[in-house]
Amino acid sequence: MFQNRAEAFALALPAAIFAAAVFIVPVLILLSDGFRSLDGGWTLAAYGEFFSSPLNQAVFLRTLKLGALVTVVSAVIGYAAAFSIVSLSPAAKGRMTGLVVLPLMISPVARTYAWIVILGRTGIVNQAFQVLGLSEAPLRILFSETAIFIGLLQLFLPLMIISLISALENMPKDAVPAARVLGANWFQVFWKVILPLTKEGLVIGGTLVFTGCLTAYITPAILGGSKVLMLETLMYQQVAVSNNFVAASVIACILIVMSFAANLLLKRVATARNTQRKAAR
Amino acid sequence: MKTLITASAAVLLATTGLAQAQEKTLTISVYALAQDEYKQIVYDPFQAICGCKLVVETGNSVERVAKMEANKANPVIDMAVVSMADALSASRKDLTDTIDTAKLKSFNALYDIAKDPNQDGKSVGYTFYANSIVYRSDKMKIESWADLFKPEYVGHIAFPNITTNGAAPTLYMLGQALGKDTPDLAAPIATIGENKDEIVTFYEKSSQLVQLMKQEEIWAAPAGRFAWAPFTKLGLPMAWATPKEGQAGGMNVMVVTKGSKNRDLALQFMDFWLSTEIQTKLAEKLVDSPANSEVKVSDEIAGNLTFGKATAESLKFIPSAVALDNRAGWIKTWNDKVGQ
Amino acid sequence: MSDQSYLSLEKLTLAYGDSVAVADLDLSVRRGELIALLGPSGCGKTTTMRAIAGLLPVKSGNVILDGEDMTRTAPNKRAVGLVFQSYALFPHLSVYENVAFGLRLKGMKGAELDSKVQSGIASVGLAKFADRKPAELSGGQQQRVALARSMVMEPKVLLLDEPLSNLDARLRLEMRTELQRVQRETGVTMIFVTHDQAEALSLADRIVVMKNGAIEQIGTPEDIYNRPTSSFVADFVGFENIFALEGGGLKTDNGSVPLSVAPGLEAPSAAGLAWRPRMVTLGTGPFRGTVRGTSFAGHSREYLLDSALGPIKAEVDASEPVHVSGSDLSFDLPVHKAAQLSRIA
Amino acid sequence: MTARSLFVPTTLFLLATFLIGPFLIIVAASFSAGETLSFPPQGFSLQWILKVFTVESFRASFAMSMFLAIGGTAAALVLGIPASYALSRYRLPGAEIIRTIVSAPIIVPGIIVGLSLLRYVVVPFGVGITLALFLAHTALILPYAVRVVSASLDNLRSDIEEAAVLLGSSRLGAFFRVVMPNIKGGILSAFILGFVTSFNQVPVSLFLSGPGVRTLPIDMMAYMEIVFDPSVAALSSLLAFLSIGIVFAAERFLGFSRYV
Repeated sequence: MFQNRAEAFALALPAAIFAAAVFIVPVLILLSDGFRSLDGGWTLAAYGEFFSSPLNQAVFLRTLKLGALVTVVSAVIGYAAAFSIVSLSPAAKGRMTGLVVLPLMISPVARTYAWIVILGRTGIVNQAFQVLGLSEAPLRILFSETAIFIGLLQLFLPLMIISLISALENMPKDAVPAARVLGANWFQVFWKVILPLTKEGLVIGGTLVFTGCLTAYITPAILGGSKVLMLETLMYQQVAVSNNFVAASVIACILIVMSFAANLLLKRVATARNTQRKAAR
Repeated sequence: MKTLITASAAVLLATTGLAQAQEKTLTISVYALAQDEYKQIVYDPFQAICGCKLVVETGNSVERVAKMEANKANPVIDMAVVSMADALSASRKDLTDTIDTAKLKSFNALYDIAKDPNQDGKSVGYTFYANSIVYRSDKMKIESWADLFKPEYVGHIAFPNITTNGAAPTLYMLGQALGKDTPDLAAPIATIGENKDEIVTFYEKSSQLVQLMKQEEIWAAPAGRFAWAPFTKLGLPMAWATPKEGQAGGMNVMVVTKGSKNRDLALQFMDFWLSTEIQTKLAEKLVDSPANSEVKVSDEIAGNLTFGKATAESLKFIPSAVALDNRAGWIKTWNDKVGQ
Repeated sequence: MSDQSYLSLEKLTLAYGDSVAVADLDLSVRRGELIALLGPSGCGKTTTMRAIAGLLPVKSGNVILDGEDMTRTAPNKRAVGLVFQSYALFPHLSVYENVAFGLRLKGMKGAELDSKVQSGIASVGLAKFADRKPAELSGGQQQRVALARSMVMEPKVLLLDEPLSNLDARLRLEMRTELQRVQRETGVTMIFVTHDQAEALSLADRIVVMKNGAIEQIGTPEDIYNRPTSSFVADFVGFENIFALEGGGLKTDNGSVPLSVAPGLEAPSAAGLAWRPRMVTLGTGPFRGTVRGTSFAGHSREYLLDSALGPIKAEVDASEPVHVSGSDLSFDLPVHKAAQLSRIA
Repeated sequence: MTARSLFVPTTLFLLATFLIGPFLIIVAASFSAGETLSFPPQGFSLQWILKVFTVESFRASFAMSMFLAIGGTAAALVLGIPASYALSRYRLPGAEIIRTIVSAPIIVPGIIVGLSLLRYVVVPFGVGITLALFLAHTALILPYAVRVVSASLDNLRSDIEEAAVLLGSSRLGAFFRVVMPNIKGGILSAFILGFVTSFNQVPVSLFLSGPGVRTLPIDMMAYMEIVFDPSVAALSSLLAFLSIGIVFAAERFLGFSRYV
């Protein structure tokens, strides 16, 4: 019954054509702009120019650094959180999962906005630090990489936790007890059993978090401002303020390449561990 | 499912229906400041007079000019208010038209500097303002632009980002204070660069400053006088500095988009806005300092504005051409010294 | 049209994309017959069944049902019922609505619909469960719903895909009886697909053994069980000792071994011979073998022998003397008991 | 033993604080009697909640965002359901390519989507901003629609459609009679996910704003930059409760989280 290819294409093509027309084609044209020279030929000059600016270098490295940092930290917290949640009774687990998903439903504008109040010099964090005697004068956290880091982490941690929860739940129930019986300590259990068995969830979560950091605009815009630019805010500035569409195209290309590269890299890491284990057998 | 589609169709109809209800529409592009007051004093009365619909786009000056350029072939905006320098930039890009000042009844009442700020006949000033420093008088004392960079203050200031209208005048005055006022602004930008880690932020819109001030994130920031009023409502001891180097001038001007289909309506609107009556009302609400010399206000109001002929003449304006020709260089220097 | 070929498949060729699954298949089914399509997975039996239902387009050849060429007829116009292996009940509908589904589409309603549905449900003994959803039923109950759902449509042919494979042993017996009862009472022509020879032997009027997209043998259960005509069928029904004949002897890896034909009997002219383990005589005979392994199976004992013929499986009554592993003994493969194979794979 | 038994509650408490804390602060701030956004709130009042409804631009941009979220999601489903069906039921040559094309908008930063649409669709073809926003939001929701609907189609046996056809239903009839009722939970989940994604979307809409045409989050960001009273907090809380309410109801009645 499901043999007819013409039928299948008729069903699938409208969506594909739509996505291609309003999305892929315009984006490809935009990307190609970055490779055009004035006389219409192809050139990498715009890329050379882009990376020759110390500002752009700094922004590029910062974006990479924050993206990687948020991904790693969210993985660490994500495992702790996912373990804890999976260990709960089904009802509590449902409620806790709901609580993790909840922030995803709230406007990122509102969520980021809250950090201004929390991280400010007179905000809760500084008040607490002073009450606890951790710092004498209020610390300046807003408009720093730290602020962006915190904002991004809060924004994307739920994606990691959700991915890890489903990975942990799909793990064979006997794997951990079996490893314990064989004499592995908790660290070894994590490293040798849980990590390999949940790596797919980790890869999915990691990709979501990292690409999320690359695509987030609001958080760096509000918490970093023009003092701490990231690629996405820099791109906005290039377009909105400088009208420099070539630079915007270069940034767009870098962002897309980074997010695809992250995806591939994480997949590669996952399969590499897999083949290692297979070879060891 | 079905109801959702119906509902969205209804919303779609409602939005398009709204647009079709009145055929004459004037689309203007303005700063986002004080829109409630503008609506009450300028937009609503004008809509009543012209029987047309006013559509308002807001944003900062540079961004809106960038957008006008993007839509050059098919202009959306009929009339815009932008900074002096941006007006020249727009005129150089052939985005604006010569203004028929004969249709502006109050034109002759304008201060001279507002009549044709860029000497190209394509803009008319509607407000000018002093650029100085707003600060917490209980925390500091500002007598010179250079005081901002005192070690005990610098961790508590916000500075306008290079992309804003406020940056150049501020840097220019800072250059004067440093005794190095070359048009490339190299010395003041270098000073900012040395202090970039200390400075709280580089703001994009002066309206952001109020929140930062309220939260004690900052104690001082260079700002335009138009932004002053909200600070007075914070309940904090706030002061407007009168640095010994003087205050830089800034002016916002009106332009008409080239190819606008509603040019007469745009001129009618500009005439209305520039009239003594409207300029007086805007001044009384501390929205804009009047460019119309016939406006009379109380001393208290005047004290909160950039008011009067003497003030107008004392302000140090950076010529638009200088600003435009150097802008790329400033941004490059800034990015190299401050941005990274 | 004749009752001899109520349903006939003529030179039927079926393919998934470019890979041919069934080639040039011919089959005639009589009205009211119960046919089993038997074969290992991938032999084309399910494919053939789906083509009869119209779920798979026919590449070439014809499907003729009740005198009408159905080859290009859409599946919803064929009057062919199918009970899926997984039952394919509609999860969102109650038992009642599942059974009523097809009747409603026919435009039946009111009391007529209700009585038809009720009797359909009752006939499979599920009257009490009419309001339940499929998920609330056991596997056996689900299957009976699927059967009722197809049967109320009064199909010309009822197809069943592995009808017993998802059931446990007890339910299997119950269902087997149920199917036979339905067939007896309604006289519907039934074709069922199975990979289990016991199932086919116990249920079917005729068995069609399939292999690699072609029919290997058609026959009654007795034919298939006792007289397999090919080494494939022989193996399938438990003839575990299979030999090709070569120059009047059994072909082995080390050349031909002459057969001992009992006096008065003709030497076989077939392509090969096959014996069930039961048919092998131990203790006497012309061949010698070494016991390699033995296992006790209650009423009998099985032996695996190494011999010049290759490995031989034998089964004797448990009451016979025991031969321990490693012991040497003589055995016989009686030719008169052997199945005569016309094809050796 | 003690260390381990403390681990779970401590982790969960810290997690909840980190994830939900900021939201609670926003909620608290919306009921503040003070003039600016601050915490702890100064007094209690409903003035900011009430003010939200009087800000005209919020009403217009709310209507716009509603239209985009509902219309865009509906359009994405109209395109996405057949595509998901084709991808999950047929062995389609190039299925992976189609899947990649359809889900690409999720990987590419929204700001790029908005900019390319502005530059190469809106400006050259004179497409209105509203239509451009509608197209952009539809493209953006499409990956979610395809993902969620595919997942529920994959969980549904395909032979029930064959069963329906053999019982006399047409192909299309089988889809509506036995497929749709069984994936309606998935479709509703996709709808909610799409709605929330679209409604909260900023980067795509960033460049796609015109005079009088603005989505609510963009309007909120603009308003926030000008006015620092707690009305944005109030609006955020209202919207959050709206989303949470919808999600809660969906979870309650349909088990929404199974599909996300």
